[in-house]
Amino acid sequence: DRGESGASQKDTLVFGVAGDPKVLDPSLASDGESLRVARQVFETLVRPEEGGTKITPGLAESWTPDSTGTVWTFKLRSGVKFHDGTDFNAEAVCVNFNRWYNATGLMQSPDVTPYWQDVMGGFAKNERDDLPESLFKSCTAKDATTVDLAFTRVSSKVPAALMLPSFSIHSPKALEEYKASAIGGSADNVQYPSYAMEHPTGTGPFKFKSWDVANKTLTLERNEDYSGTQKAKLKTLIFKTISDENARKQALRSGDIQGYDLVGPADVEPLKNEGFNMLTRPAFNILYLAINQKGNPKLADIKVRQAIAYALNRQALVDSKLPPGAKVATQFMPDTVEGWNPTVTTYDYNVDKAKQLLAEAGATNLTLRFHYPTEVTRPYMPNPKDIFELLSTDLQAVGIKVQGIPLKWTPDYLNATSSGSDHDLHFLGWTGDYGDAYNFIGTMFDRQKPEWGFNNPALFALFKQADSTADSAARFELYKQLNAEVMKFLPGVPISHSPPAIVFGKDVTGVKASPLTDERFATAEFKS
Amino acid sequence: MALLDVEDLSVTFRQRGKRTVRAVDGVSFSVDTGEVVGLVGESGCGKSVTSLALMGLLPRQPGISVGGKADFDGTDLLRVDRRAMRDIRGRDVAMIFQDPLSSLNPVIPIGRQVTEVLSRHRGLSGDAARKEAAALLERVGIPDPTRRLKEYPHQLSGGMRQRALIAIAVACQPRLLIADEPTTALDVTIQAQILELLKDLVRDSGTALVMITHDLGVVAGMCDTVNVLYAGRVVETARRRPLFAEPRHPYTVGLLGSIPRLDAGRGDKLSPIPGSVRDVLPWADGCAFAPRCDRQVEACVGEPPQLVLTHTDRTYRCVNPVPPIGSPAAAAEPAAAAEPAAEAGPVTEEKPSTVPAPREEESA
Amino acid sequence: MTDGNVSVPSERGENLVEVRDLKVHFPISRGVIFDRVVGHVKAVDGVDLSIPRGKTYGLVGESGCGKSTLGRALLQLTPPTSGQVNFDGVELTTLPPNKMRSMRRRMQMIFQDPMSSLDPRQNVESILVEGLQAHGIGADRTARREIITKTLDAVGLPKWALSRYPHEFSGGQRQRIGIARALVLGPDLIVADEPVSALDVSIQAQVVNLLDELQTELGLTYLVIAHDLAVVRHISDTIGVMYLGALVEEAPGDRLYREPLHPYTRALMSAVPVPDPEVEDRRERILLAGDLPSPANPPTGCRFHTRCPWAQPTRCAEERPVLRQIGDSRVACHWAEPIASGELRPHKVSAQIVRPEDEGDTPGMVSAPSEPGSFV
Amino acid sequence: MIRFIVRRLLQLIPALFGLSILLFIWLHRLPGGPETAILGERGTPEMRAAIRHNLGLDEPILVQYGRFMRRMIRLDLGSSIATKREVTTEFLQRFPGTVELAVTALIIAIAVGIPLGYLAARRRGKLLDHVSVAGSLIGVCIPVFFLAYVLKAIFAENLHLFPSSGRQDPTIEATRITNFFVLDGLMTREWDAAADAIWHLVLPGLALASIPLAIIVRITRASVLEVLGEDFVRTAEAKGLTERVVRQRHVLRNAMLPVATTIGLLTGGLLSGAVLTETVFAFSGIGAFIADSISQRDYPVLMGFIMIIAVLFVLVNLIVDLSYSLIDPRVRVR
Amino acid sequence: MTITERARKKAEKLDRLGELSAVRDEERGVSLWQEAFRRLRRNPAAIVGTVVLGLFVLVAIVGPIFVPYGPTDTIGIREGLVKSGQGIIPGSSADHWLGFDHQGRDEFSRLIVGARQTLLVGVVSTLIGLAIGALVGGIAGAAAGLGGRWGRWLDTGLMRIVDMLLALPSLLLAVSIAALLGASLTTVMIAVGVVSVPVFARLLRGSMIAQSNTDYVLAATSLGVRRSKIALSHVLPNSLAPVIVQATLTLATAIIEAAALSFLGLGNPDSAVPEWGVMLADAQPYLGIRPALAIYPAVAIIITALGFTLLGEAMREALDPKLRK
Ligand SMILES: Nc1ncnc2c1ncn2[C@@H]1O[C@H](COP(=O)(O)OP(=O)(O)OP(=O)(O)O)[C@@H](O)[C@H]1O
Ligand SMILES: Nc1ncnc2c1ncn2[C@@H]1O[C@H](COP(=O)(O)OP(=O)(O)OP(=O)(O)O)[C@@H](O)[C@H]1O
Ligand SMILES: [Mg+2]
Ligand SMILES: [Mg+2]
Repeated sequence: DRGESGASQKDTLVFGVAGDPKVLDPSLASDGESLRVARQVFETLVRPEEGGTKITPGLAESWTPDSTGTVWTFKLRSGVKFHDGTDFNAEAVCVNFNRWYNATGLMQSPDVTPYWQDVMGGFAKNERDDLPESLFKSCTAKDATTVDLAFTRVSSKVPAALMLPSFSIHSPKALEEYKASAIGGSADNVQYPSYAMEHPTGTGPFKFKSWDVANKTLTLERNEDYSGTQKAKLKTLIFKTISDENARKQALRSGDIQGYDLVGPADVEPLKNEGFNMLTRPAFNILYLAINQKGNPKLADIKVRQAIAYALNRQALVDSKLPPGAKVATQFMPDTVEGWNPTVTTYDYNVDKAKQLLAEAGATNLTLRFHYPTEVTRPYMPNPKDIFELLSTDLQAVGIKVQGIPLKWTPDYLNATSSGSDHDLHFLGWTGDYGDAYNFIGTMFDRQKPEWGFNNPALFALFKQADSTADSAARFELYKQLNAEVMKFLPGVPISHSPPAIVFGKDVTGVKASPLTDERFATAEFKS
Repeated sequence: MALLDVEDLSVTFRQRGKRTVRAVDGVSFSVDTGEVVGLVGESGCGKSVTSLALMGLLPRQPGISVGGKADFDGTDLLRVDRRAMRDIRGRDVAMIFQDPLSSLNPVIPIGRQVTEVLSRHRGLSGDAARKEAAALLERVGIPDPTRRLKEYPHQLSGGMRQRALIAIAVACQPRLLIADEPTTALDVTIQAQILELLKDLVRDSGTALVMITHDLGVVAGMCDTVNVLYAGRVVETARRRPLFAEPRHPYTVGLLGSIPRLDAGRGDKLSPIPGSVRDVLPWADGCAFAPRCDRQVEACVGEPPQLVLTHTDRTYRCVNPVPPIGSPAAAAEPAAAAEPAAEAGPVTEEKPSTVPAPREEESA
Repeated sequence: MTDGNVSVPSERGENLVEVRDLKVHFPISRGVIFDRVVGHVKAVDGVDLSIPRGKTYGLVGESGCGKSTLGRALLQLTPPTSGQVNFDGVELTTLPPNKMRSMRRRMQMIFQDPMSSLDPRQNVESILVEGLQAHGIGADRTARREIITKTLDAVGLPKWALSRYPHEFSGGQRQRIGIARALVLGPDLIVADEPVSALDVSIQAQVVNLLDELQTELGLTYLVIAHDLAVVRHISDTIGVMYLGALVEEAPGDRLYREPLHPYTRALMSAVPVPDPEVEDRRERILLAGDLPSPANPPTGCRFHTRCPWAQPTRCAEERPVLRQIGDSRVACHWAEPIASGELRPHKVSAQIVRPEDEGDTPGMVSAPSEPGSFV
Repeated sequence: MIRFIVRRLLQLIPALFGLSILLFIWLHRLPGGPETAILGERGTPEMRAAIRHNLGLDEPILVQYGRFMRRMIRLDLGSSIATKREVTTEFLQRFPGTVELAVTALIIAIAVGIPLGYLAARRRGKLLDHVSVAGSLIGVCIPVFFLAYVLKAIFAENLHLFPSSGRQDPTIEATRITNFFVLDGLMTREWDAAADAIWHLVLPGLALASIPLAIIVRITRASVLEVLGEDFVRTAEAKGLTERVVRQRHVLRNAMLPVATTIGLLTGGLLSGAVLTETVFAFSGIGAFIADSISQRDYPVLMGFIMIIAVLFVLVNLIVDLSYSLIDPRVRVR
Repeated sequence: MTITERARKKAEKLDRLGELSAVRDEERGVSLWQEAFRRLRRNPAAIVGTVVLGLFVLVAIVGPIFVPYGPTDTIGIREGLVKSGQGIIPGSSADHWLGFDHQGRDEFSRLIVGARQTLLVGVVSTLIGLAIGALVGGIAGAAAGLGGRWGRWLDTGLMRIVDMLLALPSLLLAVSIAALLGASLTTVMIAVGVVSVPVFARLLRGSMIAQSNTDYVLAATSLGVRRSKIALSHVLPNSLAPVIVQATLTLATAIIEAAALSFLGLGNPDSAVPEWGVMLADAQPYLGIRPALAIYPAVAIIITALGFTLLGEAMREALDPKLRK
């Protein structure tokens, strides 16, 4: 019976994931599965607290900005070794940052170094016109355990963004040996170097062992020389790809795997009742209904947007479609992030008011093109089709005609909603990368975007101001103000924060769910 | 005691949704050792079914029932159990079929098809069997027999295939050979070859031969005794010469009158039987041939006609037979025929050629 | 032209049909990428014949010797490879398709298998009307109805047959329908390809009589194709004997029976069984050895020499004999006279193995099973 | 024979050329491009344009096709846009799984279907006949993904008899040579690996076999019934051969020809079935991968995989055609 | 036996003979289609299939009028009964016979209304496949059978294209069609239809070529009938039987295939008109808490497909020329 593995195997955990990782070098990754692996193999200078979003020490024990707020000094942990036996030190940190900063050619492609470009903007030598000036300026190794990172300006992203696994520190020797930056092939024939596919070398509690594409499994093993607080309890950690949600559940039940991520909301309660170890991550996401003011001129009218907001019975949706613990959103970020404003304008379900507002706006005969995605589940929207059905029922109840337009998530939906102007309504969401409000509202509203179709220079200026405020307390106040402004302007309707669940076998303990999906398998163990 | 004595053989097909067909309806005939007996009749009169019934080869299906008796040298072929029948078939009684191409297994070499009988009934195997098979092929006139053993049926011409089939049939020197229209699918020149071969085989081995055919010409050249079948019954039996010289049953007469003869002149009118074989009266209701018969009298309908045995070793099944040539009745015949016909009333008024729609397809 | 060319063709000559050196070769093609022609099946290989008006020409020969192909080529149903077909003064081989189509009214065909030559989904009326419509005969439905009814009468079918379908008739009746279809257009020439060989003996006689009667009544000209010499002999004025795509002998029926000149004709005659024990017992059989050679690869010289009991070491294997006039007959044999006089005696011939041509299925012909199954 | 093979292979070249043109146009006409899939929610129009430019997708389609063809001629299929691995590598890693699955399904279908069809024909009108005909009818009508779920629920979740996902237990250390796990296990004498791989094949194999099995049962039954009525079977019976000989030598072999045709044609369908079966059983194969590649507009993978599949399809049918000539001497391949 | 009795018996038999040879003038002939229909009527499989399909069509036509609840009415959610996100979907009750679906809609009503859409998908997609396939196959068949050298070229060209279609796994073809057209009901119907094109095309072509070589085509030619007319009025009608059988069987497949496309997320996403395949696919996330949501539509699909298959098989038997006299 393969359901119960024998005592000797109790130090091997097979964890079901929804997709294959794309690449093992997190500098090149943006997909969750690649990053999940990276989090076990690599470490970053700073990292989120376990189970939360606050910045805590990682490879750096402390970090301090200078008075301008543009140069940060990191004090590094000593005695840390990479998996290949080489030492971790300030020099290694600079090698890594310079590798990213000095990237050329295909390394500047937005799909190759997505997070670097997201956070830092550009490179030492930008090869594309649309790239902004780099935020990162230089790295100086003062001594073995002290490193200075200089930036071109003050930014809310520093140092929070350095928690991202994409800023993991690699072994300089391995980078060199396996030609980590040599992205080969011709323009339409990109090939990753062997480092990125076979030899990721970090300092984390697990070492990479093998990636068996033919069996869709990726095996990590314990780093016996781990220098951190605690060595991994598991000897072997295996990620096994099972793309179908039901198949993951059945695999867990039949004992093929001892845990999996992306649990369907409907399965949360039943699995919990069966005794599985169900962990719920704090909701660190937002699902919102976007209104495109370019799509239909009527939508530029604030009254119409308010009417839409009043028309939606978000509480019913949260109650019926989202997992336990989900909340109706009052603004475009969760309340766990500093800058959340308890006093923003709210728009509670009110059909009459919605109808009245529509009448006032002269939009009684409104027909809206409502785009919604198919073939996708996201942590913030487990079942988009169901959500669409409920939202459109609500809208129809106040007399807005809805023309539903289903599109495949990739490429159609993302294309349609983020570039064109054919859409009036659509819904989308965001999961925070790190614990700063700008990562939520800034990404959405700090400039003109086709997704929303509005231009509000005053709002954009306020965002700029917040981003470049070095003092965090002052920045948080600005965030609150921004949230209030946004909710008054009502570019879209925030709908919900939904807590994604992750499940483990009945006898697996030690993992703490993280809002940033930064679960640390090093602490996982089988209870006897 | 004859080699084979068939008595009152009947075969009935009952099928759901279809009318019950009595394909063979009380056939009796006998075959002596070394004799060639012909079964002649038009399509559908039950010739093949008779032979298959004797061989025990009718499909084993519910709804097919066989009655009567077929005494072959003391064993009743119709009653013997299946395993014993398998021993008899191919060894004591063998059969040749009409279509040589479809009767040979297309995916097995000729040699194998010959040797498998030899090993089944004569215990030969390996080289001995192959040698014997080659000898058999040689005997039936297939040139270069050792090479042919490896060939497949489709690589042989029609005549050669039929020879191969004959070789298989005579492999165990059966005492009785049943040939069901062995030459119908062949050209005349090939037919002549095959008939000659059959005659030689019968002459040399003393095998009795039941020759099934619809060609009276073939019968005239081969058979010792002839049985004419109509609608599942023997309507006339006689030795060959008397039958052709003096047919008594109107059906036999009609058949002979229908055949264009090579030695007749251009434009000699044929005298065909009107109607078609489908216009039959069930035997239970009288003479099956009555609807097509020009000598029909009232007595034809009602009771099935009895077999009449004349002193000239001839039997026929007719209440109003054609009088023998030169008999006093022959002179008076036209009158005799006309009178009862008039009485028959409605029956003769109908032109049988106007009989519609096939009967077999009607549901019960 | 050979010396067999006796009748001088005239504008409206006594011959309705004149066939000159007709050849039909079917290409055999195979190849690696593109099919190349690697040979020909010489189904008809140089035939001359003429059919006088109102007479019947009978064509006999073994299966596969090209009788049907000749008949079809004559009617231009199979395009001839070369040669001429002259029908009532009109050269058919060069006739444009449109003219040819209207010409078809005057020449009709009767087929061997009465079932397969009738469209099973047409009732008798529409079978018969089709030709009338194609040629615009009959002004309206009633006019056509009248023509059809008359034809039905002529072939001895009842009027109620009109609404029936072919499968509801017996074999003989079906053949009558086929004849009616040919007759309804009022043709001059009828090519009957094995008109009775699929029928029962008793029915066969009915149909033979019918054909005879129709000829007398309507003055039709027949080309009757059959492999049964007795049938052909019964209805034909002139008989042509074919062997491997060519005529080997042609003569008036009686003469052919009395005095067959070609060795093949003799063998054929002697092989036909006669339903008379007296005749059968007296007859001397000339048994031919082996089977008909493949028309794709016919023997050199005289096509018959491989099976001929009179074959001579000289000429036969090298020189192809042409039809020569001997008395009323035309015969293609180098040694016809010495054989007739008994000067040459037959000898024994050993059979040669003959390969049937292309009977196997090719894999391309394996049809897709029409099975359901969505696999999903 | 060799001529036939050469001819068929040569015929493949123009067909592949035509297929590649059609496919190229077809794929590039699909709305959207790979860039959206790569960037996900985070993409901006500029980033997309940059990627399109990098991938050469902003060039005229003829230029793109020319580049593809030049690579094709060197037998280089390029590399996947999504995984950045070479297309051939991807194929060699994923195709063996599909083959193992399809072969398992075929083996199950043949091993069960032919005897069952034969028995049904012999017992025509009896209970066994009705049961197998009804079973095969239902087999065709049941959606595979539903059947798969039911099979897993019973045999994996409740009875714990078989694993419910994957090709092999990842805790087994197995050497990979050909990526055919069973074969690899046997070659390296890692018996437990081979056994485990077979174990993993059972449920997906059964699910995928349901339709071929149903079809084979019915074709075999029909074909045996037809052969039983053939003249040569009667001849064989007339020879007095034993029932076993008649059955094996004369009936079955002749009945196999249509079955072989069907099996050849089933291969295409098995690939389709594999798309779903692989998804439901988390089985690593090309089916699900191609489906993903379509939504990700991974042009090189789609072009490469479909061309390879087309070649294989032709090869399989070539083998089937050749096998006819083994079963049936009348069939001359030329 | 008395004499009178014997006489009476004899009279009866005489009548019978008269009957046998009587001219049944008034009767019309029975065409092959009618013949086949008669055979069909006697086949139990056909009867079962027809009854199943009859019910199905009846439900599809009148069902939506009688359903107790609107198929898109999310009552369960309004009333707070359904919390599918938390694993709560109530089963059958007196008011809701089959309970709610995951969106709080009445499952029974959706099942009934879904019949219409399912029928539509099956019929339309089969018709699409049939129309295109028959057009391609018909042209190719006519060209190959009657068209001479040019015809053979045309035939070869068309068939190469069809072969290519056949070489692509059908589901992938459907997936890529859906990718081109976007997910919608039309897409599903087109995709499923296109997939069956090669089958219809090859079937009709093969059958037409076979028919072109028959004697009655030759007979029509010798009557002087135009080739185009021969193709249309002889060859085509006689080639249709296998195509019709296939169409019936394809109806079954189409319904299942549409369900598979829905499962892959390509199906009709518009739930205003429920369809069984979509319902089955939509039920997947809730298999753990209420498998009935999948079982109802699955069983409905299986039964319907079975009905079509039974009828198709029976028709195959009824139309089989081998069984004709
Ligand atoms: N399996 C069967 N089921 C039902 N009826 C059958 C079956 N086999 C034969 N018959 C019927 O039995 C009758 C006699 O058939 P049989 O084959 O013996 O005729 P035949 O004299 O051999 O004719 P032919 O010259 O055509 O071979 C026919 O009417 C036929 O319809
Ligand atoms: N369309 C064709 N293509 C190739 N070969 C053909 C074609 N039609 C006939 N043949 C060949 O031509 C030869 C003569 O055929 P044909 O049908 O004319 O003979 P036949 O004398 O009518 O024979 P049968 O008596 O069997 O009807 C045969 O070898 C046949 O295989
Ligand atoms: Mg018979
Ligand atoms: Mg012919």
